[in-house]
Amino acid sequence: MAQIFDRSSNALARMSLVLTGLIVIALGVTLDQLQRSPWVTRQGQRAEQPVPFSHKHHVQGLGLQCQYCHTSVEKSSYAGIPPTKTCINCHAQIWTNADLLEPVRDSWATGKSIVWTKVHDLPDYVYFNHEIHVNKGIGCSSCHGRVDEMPIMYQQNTLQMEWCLNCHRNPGKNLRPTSQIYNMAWTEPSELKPVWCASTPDKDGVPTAQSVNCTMQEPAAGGQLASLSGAPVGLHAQMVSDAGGPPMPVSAVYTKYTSQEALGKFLVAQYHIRTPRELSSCEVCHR
Amino acid sequence: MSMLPEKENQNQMSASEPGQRLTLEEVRAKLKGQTGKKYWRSLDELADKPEFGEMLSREFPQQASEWIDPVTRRGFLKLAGASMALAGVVGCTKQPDEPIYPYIKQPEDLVLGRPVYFATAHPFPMGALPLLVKSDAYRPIKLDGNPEHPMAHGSSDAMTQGTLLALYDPDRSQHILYRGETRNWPVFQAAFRGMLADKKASGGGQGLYFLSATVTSPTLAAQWKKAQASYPNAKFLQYEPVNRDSAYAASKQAFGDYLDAQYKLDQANVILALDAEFLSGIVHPGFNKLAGDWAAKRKLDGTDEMNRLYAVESWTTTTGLKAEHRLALRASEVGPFAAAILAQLNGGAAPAGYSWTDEQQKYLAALVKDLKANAGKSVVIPGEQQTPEVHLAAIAINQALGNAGKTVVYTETVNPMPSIQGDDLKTLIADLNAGKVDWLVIMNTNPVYGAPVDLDFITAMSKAKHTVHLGQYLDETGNVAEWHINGAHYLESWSDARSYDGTVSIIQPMIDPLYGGKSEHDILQQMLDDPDTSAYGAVRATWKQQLSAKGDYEFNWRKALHDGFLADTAFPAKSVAAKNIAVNVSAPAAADSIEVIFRPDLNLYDGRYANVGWLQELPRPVTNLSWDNAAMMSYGTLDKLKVEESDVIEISVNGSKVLAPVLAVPGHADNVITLTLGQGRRNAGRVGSGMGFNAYDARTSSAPLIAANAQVKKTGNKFEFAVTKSHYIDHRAMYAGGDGSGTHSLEGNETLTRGIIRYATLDEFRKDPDFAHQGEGHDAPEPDTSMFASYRYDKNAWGMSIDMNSCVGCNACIVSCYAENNIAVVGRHQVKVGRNMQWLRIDTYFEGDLAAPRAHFQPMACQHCENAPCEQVCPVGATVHTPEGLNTMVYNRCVGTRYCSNNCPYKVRRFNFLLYSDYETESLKLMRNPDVTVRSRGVMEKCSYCVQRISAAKIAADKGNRQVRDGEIVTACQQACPTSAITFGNINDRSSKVAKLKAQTRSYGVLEGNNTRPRTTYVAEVLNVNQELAAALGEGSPQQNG
Amino acid sequence: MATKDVKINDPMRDPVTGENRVIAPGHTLRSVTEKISRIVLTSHTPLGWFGGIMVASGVATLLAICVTWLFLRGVGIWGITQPVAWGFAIINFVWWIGIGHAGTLISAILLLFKQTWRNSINRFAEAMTLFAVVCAGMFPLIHVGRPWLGYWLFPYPNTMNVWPQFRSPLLWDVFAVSTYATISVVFWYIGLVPDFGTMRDRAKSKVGQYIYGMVSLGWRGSVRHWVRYETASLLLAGLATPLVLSVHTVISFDFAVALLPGWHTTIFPPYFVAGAIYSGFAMVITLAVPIRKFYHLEDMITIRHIENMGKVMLTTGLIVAYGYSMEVFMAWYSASHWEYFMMWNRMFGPMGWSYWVLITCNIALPQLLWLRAWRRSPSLMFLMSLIVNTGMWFERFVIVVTSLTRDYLPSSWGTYKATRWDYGTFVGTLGLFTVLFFLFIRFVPMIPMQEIKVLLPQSKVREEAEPLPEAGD
Amino acid sequence: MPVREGTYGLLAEFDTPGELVRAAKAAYGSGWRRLDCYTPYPLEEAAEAIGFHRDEVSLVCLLGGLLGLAAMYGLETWISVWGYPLNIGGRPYYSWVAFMIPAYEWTILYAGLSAAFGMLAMCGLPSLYHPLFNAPNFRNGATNDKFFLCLEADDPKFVLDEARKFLEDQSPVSVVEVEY
Repeated sequence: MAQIFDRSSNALARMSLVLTGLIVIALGVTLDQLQRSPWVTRQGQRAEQPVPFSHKHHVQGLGLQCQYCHTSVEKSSYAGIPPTKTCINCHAQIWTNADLLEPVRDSWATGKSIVWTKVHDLPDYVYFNHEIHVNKGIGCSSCHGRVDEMPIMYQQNTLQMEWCLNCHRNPGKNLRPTSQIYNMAWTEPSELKPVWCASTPDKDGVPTAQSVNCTMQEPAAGGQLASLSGAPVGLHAQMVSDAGGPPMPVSAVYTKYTSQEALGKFLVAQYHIRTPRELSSCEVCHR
Repeated sequence: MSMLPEKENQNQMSASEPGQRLTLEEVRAKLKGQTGKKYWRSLDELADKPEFGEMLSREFPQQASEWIDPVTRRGFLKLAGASMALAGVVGCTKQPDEPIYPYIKQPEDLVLGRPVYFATAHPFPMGALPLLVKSDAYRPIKLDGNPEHPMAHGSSDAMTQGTLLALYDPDRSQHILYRGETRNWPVFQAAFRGMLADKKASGGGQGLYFLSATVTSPTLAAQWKKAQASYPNAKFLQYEPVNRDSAYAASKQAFGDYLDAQYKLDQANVILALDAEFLSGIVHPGFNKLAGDWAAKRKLDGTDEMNRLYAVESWTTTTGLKAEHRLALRASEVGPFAAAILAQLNGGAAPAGYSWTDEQQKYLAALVKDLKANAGKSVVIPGEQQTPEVHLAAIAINQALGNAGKTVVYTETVNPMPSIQGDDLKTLIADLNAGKVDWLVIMNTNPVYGAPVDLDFITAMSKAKHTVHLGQYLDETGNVAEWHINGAHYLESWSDARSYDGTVSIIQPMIDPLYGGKSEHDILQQMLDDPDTSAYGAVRATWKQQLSAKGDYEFNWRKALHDGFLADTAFPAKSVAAKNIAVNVSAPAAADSIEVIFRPDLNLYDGRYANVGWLQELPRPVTNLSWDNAAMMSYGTLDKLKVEESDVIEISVNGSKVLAPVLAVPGHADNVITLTLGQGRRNAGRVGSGMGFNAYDARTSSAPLIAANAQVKKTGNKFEFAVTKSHYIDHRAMYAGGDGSGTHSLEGNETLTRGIIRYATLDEFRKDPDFAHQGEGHDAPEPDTSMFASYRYDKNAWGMSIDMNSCVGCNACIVSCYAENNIAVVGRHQVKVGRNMQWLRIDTYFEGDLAAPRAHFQPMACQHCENAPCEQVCPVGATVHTPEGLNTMVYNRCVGTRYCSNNCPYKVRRFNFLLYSDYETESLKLMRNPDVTVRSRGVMEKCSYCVQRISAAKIAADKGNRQVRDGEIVTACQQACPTSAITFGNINDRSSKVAKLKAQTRSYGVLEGNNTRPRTTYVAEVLNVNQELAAALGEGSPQQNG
Repeated sequence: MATKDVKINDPMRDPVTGENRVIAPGHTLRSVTEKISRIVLTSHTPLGWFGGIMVASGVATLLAICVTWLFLRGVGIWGITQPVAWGFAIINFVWWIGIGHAGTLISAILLLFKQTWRNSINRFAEAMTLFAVVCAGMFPLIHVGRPWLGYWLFPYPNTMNVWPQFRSPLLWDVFAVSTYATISVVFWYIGLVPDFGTMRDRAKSKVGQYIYGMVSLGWRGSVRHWVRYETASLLLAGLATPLVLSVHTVISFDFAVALLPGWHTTIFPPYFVAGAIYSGFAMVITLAVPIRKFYHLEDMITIRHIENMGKVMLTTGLIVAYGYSMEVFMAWYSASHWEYFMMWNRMFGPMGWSYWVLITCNIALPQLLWLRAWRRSPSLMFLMSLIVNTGMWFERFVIVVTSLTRDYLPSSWGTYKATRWDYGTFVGTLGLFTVLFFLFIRFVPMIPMQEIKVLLPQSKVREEAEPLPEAGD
Repeated sequence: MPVREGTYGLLAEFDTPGELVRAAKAAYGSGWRRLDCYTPYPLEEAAEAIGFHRDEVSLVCLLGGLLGLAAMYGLETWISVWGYPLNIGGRPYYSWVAFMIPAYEWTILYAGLSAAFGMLAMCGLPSLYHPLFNAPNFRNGATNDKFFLCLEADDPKFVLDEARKFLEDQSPVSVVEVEY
């Protein structure tokens, strides 16, 4: 009757107990991290595309408007992928022989679609609607990132449910004036970069965007429409003309906002953004 | 064929194919060495062979039905393939890359993601149904009635809804075939035109015969008229097994011309239906308008007057069951009964040889009295499947009462070329047998399947030198024809049609023909001088004159397309007086002889929709029979024939035999067996082939409607029906809660005891408008009867109100829900074990003696209880309440414990026990509503109040900075309902329709005693009972009964 | 008290009190060690064991086949349907869990009540608990529509930001059953540690020494350890007692918290617990009778054990009978139509036969246990145990299935027909249970040696003058 | 840690529990504090004899239970009230009645695990290697039918010969010296 185990076994046994505990914890942490990792979310992955289309070149370089290609972003759940025709509009004249554009010419000639790979791909049971987001002050870059700085398109955010909820639970922190929707360079207001906004009492049936006017340059005393940052861009302009509503009265009173919190609060009220509880209700996204 | 039990089936098969038996070893050998996807594909191919099914029933007798069942088998095979693919990735699934296929040139008016609506019409032999089609990226995804149209007011019906699935049916014929080999259209054109040139040159078309379905298209009639000029001797005949021969024959006799009767139920206080199913679907011409008008006078909205319906009928229909007073009579006695009414009105002699029971006499007396009292404000409607005598009697009674011109007017027929189709067919067969037919062109009809057996159409057809078949399926006729032209669906082609009131609708295609199908216009155009003119051109040509007369043609044409109909094209009433209205009644049949009546199936009609899974699976009204058909009879006849339900019997009529399983139907006339047509197809497609038995096998040309002296023999076999509702007889003694009679329905008795159905007579309602809340357990607990404070729904609060007075149980809502919500078809076997997936069902309860019951129809879907019992028990929170009070089901969160279903007192939840949704068939993908998730295996689902429509409306409202308007959100069921029985809206908005309905005293919640606080409530039924008749018959009032 | 047929010189009977002994006289500390450890440490495995485990494995393979097919195709292969959305799986779950309860009762509650007769049966009763919980725990997992998402029932931080729903009795089940399984394993293992020490010291083979050495954690019998050990055992027993009561209470909540007539009953918790113990003791007898015969353990698992278990069964059976009669009484007394109809349907509806099977097996036949002769006959008790377990299975069948077939809305009444896969899965779990049990009796001392030793007179510290008392009180 | 060398203690073997307890009492009475008894089954008297009266397992168990209770109840409350408040069939967010049940289960779970693992930890288990196992007769008897008293070398009173003498006075079966 002698010892069965070596002296070292005590230490080994205790260590392995501790290790087991640690491994379990580590596994949990790993899985937790893994489910949020780009490996799962595909953040930052540049998918193989038939044509290495550069948003950077077209947006930043050439100054194309988002809507030039994504035409239905304001009126449909689906923003729209441009038909070959949109490419050919210009590329019938320029870069007509570029090898890179062979698939485009091919598509135009044969009538077969250019088969892109979807970059922002939500699961089929998620119903995202572009229309309501852009109409209520969520800018393109809030979700898609600085597309104008992406030579090849990739997914900036996780697009996971917690990411969506992050904003649905506190929409104010991402709201911007609808005139700035397409502004890729929009940053939240600060002391250095304040935003001035004026509002008129809103009317039933008149889109909320029309009762708010914001500018990033200090308006003249008393508020002059003329002093706004040139012609209102994009959505805002279109909506005004669409509805034929009255322009902002000359005597509008502008308030200065120097923080996103304050601006968000103002816009949430003005745009009648639904309450977080309503926005985080399941049927908002799943049907 | 496979109506027979498995054993029988097996014998037949092996008998027909000796030496073809497949053994399990052979199957293994064939599959050997094949792995993965290939393995399953091979299995799939094998599975399509008949021997495979035979092998299975031999090797696995008990499970065979499940394997052979096409839907289940498909599910199994696809699932097996999918699970192989999934094997490695379960747990941490990453989505596969999804490709985008953008347009080359995007159409200008297309906004992807936004549906577009187009008007068109569903051409139907009983009159077209005008439609508004929801189209997503030019794929029609939902059909609904055209709300602007005077006939339908936006409502539709079950079969019309089902035609959407027919469009995308993968089993549709996809090619032109010549003796079974693929050809293209020009080849056919060359052959056909060559023949035409010959015929034109010699004999003026002698030997050229067209056999068409009932013509509803004015353009087709115009085309034929033009063709006739060049081919005076060519013949154009029409035959459909379900036709209007009786009505036409009667009107010809009475008025000397073929006329359609238009009934104005908005003017009628007393209605008598003589075997007329005018509330049961478009099998009755003008259904939507008739049902709508009938229901409008029963809303008790600001009035306490309502109409009264009497029904005399032989089998049990929803129309009869909605009647205040229903009398079950043998079909052959309905005519004499009508003659007796006429006799009492005119003072003429009652039909000889008929004696009426005491009860029938009382009914007759009261009915005549009521009709007389409402002369000019009453109407008698004869059934389409009744004899010409009944129609003639109806014409005469209406005339005698002075109803003609008031509640009934006669107009030109919807069919521009009316004919007695039975005679047409006989002419054709005679000519065929005489060898006179060179070319027989059969268009959109299937006589090989549906012609009377005694005429032996298939033999006669073989005597034609050349046969052409145009049809959407390679059906029984297409299979034997020399040429088969794959037909276009009405959503794929240009045409036109008239609704029953005569209003013209242009049928415009919603989608390019999926398989390049052709229409009857394309065939007839070959005979004209401009044979290359398209159907579009032909239709435009037809209406050019009429539309130009009212101004700019192009503008009017576009307007007609936009509106969906040509305004003011309804037929004007003809001022005609019936002349020859002597009703000749045949001698009565032996009192206890059995007669067989043939009725079109309410889902499949004459069999044309047999491959539409939605319609096959849709439980028939009254019987709740799904997938099959049955020999339907009364409980009395059951006893008399000494058979039991599910027994397979052999019915012999006039020397023809058919095997059919027996189903007892409450209220069915004694000594009558009803057989519904449309089942027992051999070449319907994967869904419809082999389902049920073919009732045409017993239908002869001499007795297409009522066949007397049938012989019935028990075969000893059994057949299990797929019935979606239990039906037990209450054998409980009085002290055990029963009624002691042993003739009542257990479900019916319990339903009334439990306050699920509450109703009163009109008199009782007048005395006590709050009757629905009287009695034990009939009042809801106070809102705060809880330990915990209630939730406050202070913004929108969605709710629904269902008018029990209006619901006629026609099932339109259910099929509409199928289409809107991507509901899966599960197959016969799954329905049989109780796994049908309909989110909405119509509960039918029979009250009183099952020989002569009263029935109640209750549409039942998720009640969206505020205190939902289902939500509380879900362990993962997959079903939750939204701030607007929807009980929302999050499919992607569901793990499938099914606890919610167990805890749902209404049992309205549906579970994907297997993979029911078809993820494989490409054409079905086009049909799906993109706004609704397709549910996979293991997930619970249920009515969502069409949450996708609510969300769309809210987004539109938010965008426009306004509130959602009342009526802006219409649920799919509400939209389809012909009687506006369903109302949806915001109950917090006092002025909304639904809030007003809920404020009515008659409004009650089902099982509200549980404090579930359902958001769907019901408006209790009120029956305008003829008190005198009720007293005479000793019928108790509901308060006494309940 | 002694009756006529009792021979006063029966060695299994205490000559003074006439009570049956817990263990036969004549055992010493060493003989106990020898007898129990020999079963495990022998190199000569009985052929019967091999035969038994082969058969059991075959049956367990059926389970594997059924579960594989289930995962491939979905729960639709079972007979569940609308409205009977729960079927065999839940019945089996409740049945197995119920069986498990006797083990905990014997090891924990009887320990607290100082019922020393439990000592010889508690080890394998507890093993039975574990294996029953294994069989039971499998069902909630496999019965869900999407078993691969079963982890959603646990609260863990996830990218969806969604959590389990704590108002659901099913979630309570998750915590109750997982706690029960964990605590049972721990309790069982802690009980085994000293015995593993003995095995380590008795094992001849190096491998045996090594393995038992590891699992005994180096137990050396220090009295300090023993004191802590006893405290921990008592604490675990004290915890397991409310736990075992709560587990079946929580499982009864699956039904009692629901709205369904026939489920919605406040009497369920006590009667479920009693029923669980009832079936559990029956299963202990089912296992004990053949084992004591096969391994000649009649002197450790004595007639007194069998008889005591018979008494427990009789008592719990009467409690259960009271439960059934209260259901009937309340159906009448409540004047609730739902209750009344439910009861009528249970007795005379289409599924009525199952109710009468249950009454026969659970109430009528077990009255035979009043007979002392019956209780003292191992083979008759074995028969009774099978009857009771059949009855208890049908009790769950009646509750789950019959109630669901006809509930509130008559339109959606339905029926239920189990498929071959249902039967296969159920029989398969019996196989799995048996396999585990065979492994247990082969590799683990099935009777706790240290607890038996305590019962021996030699184990007591005596004053010199005191005479040696007889063993076994 | 350096490997310990030398004598671990002196081990006396007894045949009956009575002899052991007597010896242990004597040893304790004569001032031995670092000593231990080894028995094949729990022998309370021996523990009493060497002055081991109470242990802290109960306290650990209580603390564990409280932790479990707080953890689960807190988790439930946080999830339902703050984490993702959802309207579940009209039930309040803070449904304390329902929350009690998982909290109760976790109380037991944590308490049980704490008791079991706490006990093992306090006993210093696992200790697969132990000097006592070096004694030739220890493993044969301690887990079977023999009773041991060990006077440990750590005791300040420990002088090998005196200790041996002391033990031999207690009429053991044998006395052996146990090496580390």
